[in-house]
Amino acid sequence: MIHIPLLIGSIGSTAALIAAILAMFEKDLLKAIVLSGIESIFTAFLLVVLLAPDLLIAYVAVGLGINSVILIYALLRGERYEE
Amino acid sequence: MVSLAELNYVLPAAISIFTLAMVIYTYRVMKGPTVPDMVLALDALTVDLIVLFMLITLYYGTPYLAIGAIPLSAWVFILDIFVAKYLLEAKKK
Amino acid sequence: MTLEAIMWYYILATLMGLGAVGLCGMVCRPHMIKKLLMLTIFSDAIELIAVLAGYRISATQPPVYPGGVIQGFVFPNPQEAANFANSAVDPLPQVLIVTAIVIGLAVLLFLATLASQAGRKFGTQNLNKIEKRGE
Amino acid sequence: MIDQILFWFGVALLFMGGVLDVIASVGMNRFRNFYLRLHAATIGSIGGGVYPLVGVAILVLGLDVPSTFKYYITGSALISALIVVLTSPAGSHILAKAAHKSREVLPKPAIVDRLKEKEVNEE
Repeated sequence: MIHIPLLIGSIGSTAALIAAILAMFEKDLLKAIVLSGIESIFTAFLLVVLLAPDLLIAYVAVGLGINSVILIYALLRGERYEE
Repeated sequence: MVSLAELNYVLPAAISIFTLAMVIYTYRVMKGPTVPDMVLALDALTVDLIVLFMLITLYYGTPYLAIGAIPLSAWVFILDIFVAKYLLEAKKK
Repeated sequence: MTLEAIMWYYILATLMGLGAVGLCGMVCRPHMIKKLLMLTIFSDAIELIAVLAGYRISATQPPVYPGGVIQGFVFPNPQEAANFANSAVDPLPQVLIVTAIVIGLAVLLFLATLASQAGRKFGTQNLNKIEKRGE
Repeated sequence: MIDQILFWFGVALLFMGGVLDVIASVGMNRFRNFYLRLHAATIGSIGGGVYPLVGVAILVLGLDVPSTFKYYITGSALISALIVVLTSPAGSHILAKAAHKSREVLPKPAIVDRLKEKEVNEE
């Protein structure tokens, strides 16, 4: 019998790594912010799988919502495309 | 009463179905040609995550993991609002 | 080596790769917002490595004692306490990481304010263009 | 008897939600245009999110577990389902309106576009 949390944890960490690599080579900054959203979602998924509920509440409130909003608000003053 | 051991036949199949759907949504978010496509798929991905919270809670059999579902469901659509605001403001400049 | 051990080391390797990607992008990308984005990814990777260090395969519950307020306030006898400690994960890394998340939010807020002011003053947020502009 | 009925009804609702979710995720990859993908996103968030949550809330009521565990899971699942039902259409509509108004996505095989004509007439 395989241990299910480690199996879905390995799938989630692989998806987070691929999303981070794609976000690093992306020229459009708005797309890069949305791609880092995938990484945040799979991080929350791993926190549930690794049994950390109190950490999960703090991360959902901070990392999943406020980080993207702050970055989009700072991007409004500058340019969207990176050369 | 139905015993908790009877869930062992149900839960691995349900968890694998929802994980498969999450992986296919992730492919669309990574590929999507424009920004609204990606945000739309990201919302569906987050709603899937809420269901997976409940299933993992039933798998471990402890009630404290389910508390993350309520703030997550309240924060899902914050990214929609700010991406829409960015698109409208950037058009105006 | 059993299958669980192989999967555990695989998760550790991918998380280390995530931290390496964050560090590389923070150093060699010119745009300010890209640097801040990679900073958040790097801090996420560090938190996950610390939480993974406290995980046990045989654990079935989070480090919260299931007595307390919900079921009436009862003190455990030593046998129950030992059973609970054998079936829960290690609580020390989680306690350390909670402060790191909040401090990361404060640092990100300060740096985003600086980037916003730089964009308003120079008209661009690309560091290469700002350097050329000064000459 | 009533426990068996509740348990298997919840399991059926859960698996119906799973099948709808896989169908929506395949449709998200097959449709050609952003305005067509809105349809798949609606099925993915209502059919794939709300039905399984209600299914889990009903399924737990038939289990042989302590009552604190049972009502805790039921309450949080029902509240999450209610919040998703209320906020999902608002998010989709605001995103579609912004994508059309900022010319980010153009409706490609379109014969007539009344919304664009209305904006041009107002300016």
